[in-house]
Amino acid sequence: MLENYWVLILIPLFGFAINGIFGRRFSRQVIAWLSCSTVGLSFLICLLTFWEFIQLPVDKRTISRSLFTWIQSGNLVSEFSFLLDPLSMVMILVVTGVGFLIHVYSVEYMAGEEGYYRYFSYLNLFIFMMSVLVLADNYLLMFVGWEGVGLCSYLLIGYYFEKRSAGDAAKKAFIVNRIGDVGFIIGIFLIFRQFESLEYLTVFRTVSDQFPEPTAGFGVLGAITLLLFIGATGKSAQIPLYVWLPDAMEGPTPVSALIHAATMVTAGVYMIARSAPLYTRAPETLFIVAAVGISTALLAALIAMAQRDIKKVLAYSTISQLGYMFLAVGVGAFSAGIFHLMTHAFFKALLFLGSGSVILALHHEQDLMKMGGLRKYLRVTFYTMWIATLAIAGVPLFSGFFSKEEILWKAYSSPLGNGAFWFVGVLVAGLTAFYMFRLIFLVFYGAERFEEAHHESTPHSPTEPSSLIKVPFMILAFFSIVAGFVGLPEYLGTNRLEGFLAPSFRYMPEPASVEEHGHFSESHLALIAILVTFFGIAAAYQLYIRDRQITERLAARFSLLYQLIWRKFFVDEMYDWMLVRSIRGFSRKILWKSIDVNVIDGLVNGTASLMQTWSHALKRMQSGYARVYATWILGGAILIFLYYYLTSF
Amino acid sequence: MDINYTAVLPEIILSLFGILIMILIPFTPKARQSALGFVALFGMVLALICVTAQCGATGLVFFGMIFQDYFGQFCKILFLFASAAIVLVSINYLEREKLPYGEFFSLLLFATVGMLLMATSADLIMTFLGLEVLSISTYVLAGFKEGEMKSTESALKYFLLGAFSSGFLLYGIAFVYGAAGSTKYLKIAQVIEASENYPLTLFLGLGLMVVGFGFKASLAPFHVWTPDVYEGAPVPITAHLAVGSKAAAFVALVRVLYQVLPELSQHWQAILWVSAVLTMAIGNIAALAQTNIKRMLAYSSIAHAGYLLVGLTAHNRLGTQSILFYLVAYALMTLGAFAVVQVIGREGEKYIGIDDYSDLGYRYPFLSIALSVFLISLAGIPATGGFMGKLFLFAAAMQSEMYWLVVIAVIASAIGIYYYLRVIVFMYMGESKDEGTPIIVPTPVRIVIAIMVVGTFYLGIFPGTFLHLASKAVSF
Amino acid sequence: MVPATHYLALAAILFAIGALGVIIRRNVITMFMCVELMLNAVNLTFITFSRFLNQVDGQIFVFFVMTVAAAEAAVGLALIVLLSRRTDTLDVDQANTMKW
Amino acid sequence: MLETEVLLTALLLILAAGASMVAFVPSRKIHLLRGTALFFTTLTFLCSLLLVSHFDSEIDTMQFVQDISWFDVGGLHVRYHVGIDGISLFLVILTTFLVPVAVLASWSIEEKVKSYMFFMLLLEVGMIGVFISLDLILFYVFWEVMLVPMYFLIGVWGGERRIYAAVKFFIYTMAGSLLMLAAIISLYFFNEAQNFDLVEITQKLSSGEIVLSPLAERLLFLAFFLAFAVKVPLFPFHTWLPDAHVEAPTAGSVLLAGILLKMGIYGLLRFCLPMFPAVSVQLAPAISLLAIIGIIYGALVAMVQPDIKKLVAYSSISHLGFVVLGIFAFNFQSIEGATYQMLNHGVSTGALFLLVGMIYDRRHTHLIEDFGGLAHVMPCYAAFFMVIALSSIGLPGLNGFVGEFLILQGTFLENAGRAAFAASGIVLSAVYMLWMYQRVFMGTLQNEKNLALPDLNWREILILVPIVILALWMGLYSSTFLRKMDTSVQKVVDRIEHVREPQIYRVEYSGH
Repeated sequence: MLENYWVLILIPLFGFAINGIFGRRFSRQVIAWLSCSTVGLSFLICLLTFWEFIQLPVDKRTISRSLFTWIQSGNLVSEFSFLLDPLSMVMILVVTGVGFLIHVYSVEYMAGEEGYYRYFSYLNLFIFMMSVLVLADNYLLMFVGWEGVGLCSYLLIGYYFEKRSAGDAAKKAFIVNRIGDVGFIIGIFLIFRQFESLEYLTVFRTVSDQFPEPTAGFGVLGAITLLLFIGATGKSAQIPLYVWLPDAMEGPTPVSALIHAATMVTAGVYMIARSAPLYTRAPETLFIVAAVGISTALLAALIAMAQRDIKKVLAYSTISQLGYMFLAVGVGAFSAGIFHLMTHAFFKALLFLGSGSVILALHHEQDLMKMGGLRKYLRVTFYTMWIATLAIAGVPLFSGFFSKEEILWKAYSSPLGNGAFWFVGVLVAGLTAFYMFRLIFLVFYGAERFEEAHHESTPHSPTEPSSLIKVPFMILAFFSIVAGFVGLPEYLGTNRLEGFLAPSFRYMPEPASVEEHGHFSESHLALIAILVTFFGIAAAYQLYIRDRQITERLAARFSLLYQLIWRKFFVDEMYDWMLVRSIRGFSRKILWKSIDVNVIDGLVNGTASLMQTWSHALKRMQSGYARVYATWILGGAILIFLYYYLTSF
Repeated sequence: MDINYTAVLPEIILSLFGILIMILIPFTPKARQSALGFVALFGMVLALICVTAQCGATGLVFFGMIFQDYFGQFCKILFLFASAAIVLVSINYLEREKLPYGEFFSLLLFATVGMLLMATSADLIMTFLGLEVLSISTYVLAGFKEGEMKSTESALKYFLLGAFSSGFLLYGIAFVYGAAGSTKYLKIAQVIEASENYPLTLFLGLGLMVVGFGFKASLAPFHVWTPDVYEGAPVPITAHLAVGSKAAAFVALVRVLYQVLPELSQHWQAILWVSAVLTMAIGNIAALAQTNIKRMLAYSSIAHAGYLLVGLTAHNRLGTQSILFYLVAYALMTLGAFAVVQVIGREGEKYIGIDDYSDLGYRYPFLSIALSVFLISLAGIPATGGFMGKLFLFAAAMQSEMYWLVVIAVIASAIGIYYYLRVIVFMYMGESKDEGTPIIVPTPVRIVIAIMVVGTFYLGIFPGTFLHLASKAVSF
Repeated sequence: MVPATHYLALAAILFAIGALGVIIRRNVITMFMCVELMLNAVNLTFITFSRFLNQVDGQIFVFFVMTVAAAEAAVGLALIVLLSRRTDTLDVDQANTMKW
Repeated sequence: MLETEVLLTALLLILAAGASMVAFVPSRKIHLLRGTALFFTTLTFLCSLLLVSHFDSEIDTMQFVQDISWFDVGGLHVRYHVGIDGISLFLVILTTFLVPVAVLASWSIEEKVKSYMFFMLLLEVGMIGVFISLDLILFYVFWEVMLVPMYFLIGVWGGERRIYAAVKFFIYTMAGSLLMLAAIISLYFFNEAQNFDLVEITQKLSSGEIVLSPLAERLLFLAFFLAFAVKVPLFPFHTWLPDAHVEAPTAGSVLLAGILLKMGIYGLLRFCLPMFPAVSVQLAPAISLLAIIGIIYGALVAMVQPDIKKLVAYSSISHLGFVVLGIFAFNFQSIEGATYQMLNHGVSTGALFLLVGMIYDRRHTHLIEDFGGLAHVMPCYAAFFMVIALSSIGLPGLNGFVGEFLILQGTFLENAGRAAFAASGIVLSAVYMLWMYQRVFMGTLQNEKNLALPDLNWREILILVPIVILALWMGLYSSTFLRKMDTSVQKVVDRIEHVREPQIYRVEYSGH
């Protein structure tokens, strides 16, 4: 399998093509089988590859495989070729694994929808594009996957295209992503200009020759890395380009789970980890990355606290968690970032799937205030979501705990980190625990508020989905618990993941003399974080189980603050007003109606009408009187006479 | 320097046929009068044969009054050909408009004689006589529809202004005579070449002659009569004025300027340069606003005189050559266009507004396609003779390094495209209109139009043949 | 002996009078007469040159001019008759249906 | 063994034969007329494929050359000199490919089919002629000849304001190109051998046998440039394009966008750059500025258009801005990318117009507000539209990306700022395209007239499938095309480098 691992990429493409072209004629079963089996097969190949991969000696764990030359122009070459190394191995496992589970989940979840074939072909295409993204061995091919997943995201967000909001959200997602992509592509240009290659290994080798040590000041590497990071902020929904992700929840819930939580949105983190040899040489950019990451984490967590839509809460939570990942890579802890990426994939996917079955059970009700008391009806969902919430909140021994602690510790201890990062990180951990438990409490505990809204349309009580849909829950829940053990902190054991990923971060600069700064040990800091987390949980319990009135009083008391958070700091409105409306208005009123129609075309038509005017003037000269004509002739003769008379002297 | 009648045989034949037709008029039954047209045609064919037979002969004949050379022969063939086409077009026209045949054809023959004389004359007297023979015949022809005010007005204006400008020409000739002591082309040229500085009278003579010829060739500012006269005259005569009379004037001008006064070239180039610019500008711009197709074509013919003038101003071999080539192309497309206009005009020339051409495209495909071809050629779009002609004219000017003149010419022809296209717009893209009387296309006209279409394309695609002939003709 | 310039000047004046006459007068016949005057001025010029150059060419030319003028007169008068028949006047400005 | 040098002429002859066949078919036999036109255009396409297979990508001179005297009199030597190189090869193929497609898309033309098909064939003659002519006069002849059928196609079969559009199109382009004619003639007199041979003149200009004064060179360049800029169309010479596109019938728009606009670019590549490299370099900043303005301006104006066709038309202005930018970056990648992007634009914008035409046939409108929710009734159509729209906005994996990327990469190497500004076009293109897509296809069906629209029929699918395949092929395996261009592009680049070296030196010198 190791030789031909690339077939795993193509199989979903095949599924996409067949379903996409002929799907309309197929029965739902055929579509579902075809789609799931292709991704399943991919996952199987992936597992086999992984099995063979880990048996290789560590220094052989970089396998590149070229299929054909994609673009070649002069010295610019971009092969259609793939690179399997520990980093991409982890990513592809997550992508195909979670992808497969979500395919299976979708079979049932989407059963009632029109355009079943459309959904599954898009999903297959997504798996293909995501595989290309993570397995590409050069920046340009990564960009293919990068934009490709953006496309799939667009298509899937707009899946319910008859809804205007879905169309808007899809478009917004694509365009905001494209803004980031411009940064990315300019970064690629710069990479090529600097290194004359786009292939990762060549670029890294060159960069380690050119810059053996981290550069001081903001040089070309700073520019490259910053541009790439702009791309990452788009795809991974960071400030300032995060605005598309909450809206992206218009898509079907499994899509949110797969694309907007587990895989695609983490592409930015992956890209930065992939480019670690560049980033580690540009400390200024890394600081920006970390700062943007932690600010995003905080902002999104704050917003998440007040959201009423279950999926929006999860969306902001995703943004916040992505912020953590950027914090990790920003302080140079690339494997910590990837670690969190992986655990997050499991528990966030699980949370979304759980919310999906809640939504389904309540007939597409997403308002948290119209839920409650569901634990009786949705047992499996209830337990698995509890697990996932514990994981995301960072309760010890759940996967999220290990990955988050790793990040917080690195944020504090790394040469690039500092106490402030750690402090905000811990604060966000508390907020996370709060809003996640708020969600759990509002959904599963308390009074059943859904009947009021649905008593006519839902004669019978909410029900769990069938067994097929439960399988992914179980599996994801299992991993949400255990995935953390691959990366135990030092005080508990060894970080296997870090060791496994190490070959991917080979071309790092020589680390400056390792000086541990700070005065606290990892375990102490972890303890503080755990306390903060529990405080968050307790606060949620207090507010949403014990005494619901407090929330309202608080909201009334701090209404300004509450409004600010509830309206998401007015960022969307600001963007809309500053960019969308003004540009549209400018284009219509000034560029089109004034400049194009009046000025430029006016000049053209003006010339024409000027000619007509002259023509009429000349026509008038043709008065029809023979005597006037004779005057013309005489005048001409006199002019000629004058000319000769004057020139002859 | 003997009389050598054979050299002037074509002129003699034409004159005799003209007289013959006059004699025949009373003896021909009313219904058969159209046969006179074929008599005229026969005369022209005979003359054409004579000219062809003489091709290659060179020298001065008829007491040194007439040149025998390629240039003259080329022009003669062109004129005879154009006149023959007009005869063919006229036969049915005269029948339709109920006009007398005999007088028309004999006058046309006399006019042709005048044109031939202008093309070959070697003496200013002969040139003047040729011009007058041509003019007096066409004055009458222009007013041939005596029942119509427009025709009369046209003739009267043409006559008054023609005579007026003849006066200038004649005065010019007188001054040249006074300055050079002779009216013979070669003699004058010799005198000028020998003299060191030129008397003012010579320049005055040159200038006044330009006025005279410029009037006939409708060069600005002596073009003013053109639209009115063209509009009023019967269509075949308009065609004759636009093609024959203008070509003859140009040919005579070429001879006078290139053969008699080449030494003064820098003195006349300046005038012609200005006149060319004015002519092209006025012709093209004024045509934009026209609604009558005859009048529009009149302005168009002014514009084309401007292009010809560009070649004339260049004063080089290529220029002469391209003038000849362009005259051929211009004759083809203009005659063709007027032939179509004549047919579409129907009885009494009622349908000569451009909007009368609405939607003709699909009802009369032959006429419309033909007219489109002529208009496209007039506009100077490639693959037609009009383009090639313009190309050569502009090339000639470029060779004489008159870049700005070429640029102006180019801009002028860009403006010109609009009014030619407008007719096509009406024909193919306009709203359908009241159909009016059905159009009948008589066979002779059909033949003429077909020949013109083929010729226009031939010149555009294989310009080599005529260019070759023209290049031979340049060697005076 | 009177110098040539005198004759020429006289001719020029006559020519100018003729030309201005064509422009100023509205009566067709007067206009036509003015044209004739112009031609005669030219004739005078020819004869002057002929005389001072001691040649006959110019004088011959004059005969041709006179002939042509006669022919023109014939055609011209016929046209004038046509005009007067149509408009009942000899005012040339009446012949103004075609313009612009 | 096939006599390859007659191939190019054979293409023209086949079409001429087709045109005369059409002329002789009675005008009421509509199907026969369509069939004849389709047959001959397809035949031409198949023959043109021979060009690809016989093309030798190693040779840097013209291939399939045929050089006969056309007329040679009185000092005027004009030759029938045709041939192609790597740059024109695919433009010819694109032409022969798009015309049958356009013919097939013209089934909805019910009136005056005969003259329509005749003009189509004539148009193709003109278009191929432009790309293969190596004699300046021959080039000019084809260049203008092609205007006539296009003029009729727009004027007779076009929309409501067709006459205005047709006349504007004709006069605008003609006015631009007449100055080129003047320039061509004067070049002729600069050439000692006194002929119009492009290859020879270019060669002599570069070897210094023909020396132009700086002023003359600049004026000649501008004369050529103006003609091409109008055709491209480069901002601010673009206003004829939206009108012409909106009013033209589907096939007319397809060919206008697909081929005619490419002629301007082709002219820049074939004439301006090799003949006047020094002026090209001097004026490159200004021209690039216009190109960038065009990119952004075209996209912004496209965004607010209420009419799909107009939107696509303005998007063309934006896209071609990229191409011009690439050409005037004088870099191997940028020029090769520009050449490639010409093909891409031909395919994707051509296809967009086809798609708009298909909906126009059904609804007789192309106003965006008349639609909405079309994906419900026409899913197949919506899918094709999506693919083509994505190809147009340069999604990687489809054709548009490769060209755009190479152009921007090359431009970046030349001048990073230009590339950065131009790259904003990438975002804007997504904005206008997706916004339009949303308004047309997404949402609910609101207009009653759209309720029962039939989805694509087989003929339409047959038109679109090859295009989509081509878009994928060009996007995924560009080597098929790029390798054939390499040598020719290198030649152009070398020509520029030749005059640029001293300049670079000077810049460095002044920097010290």
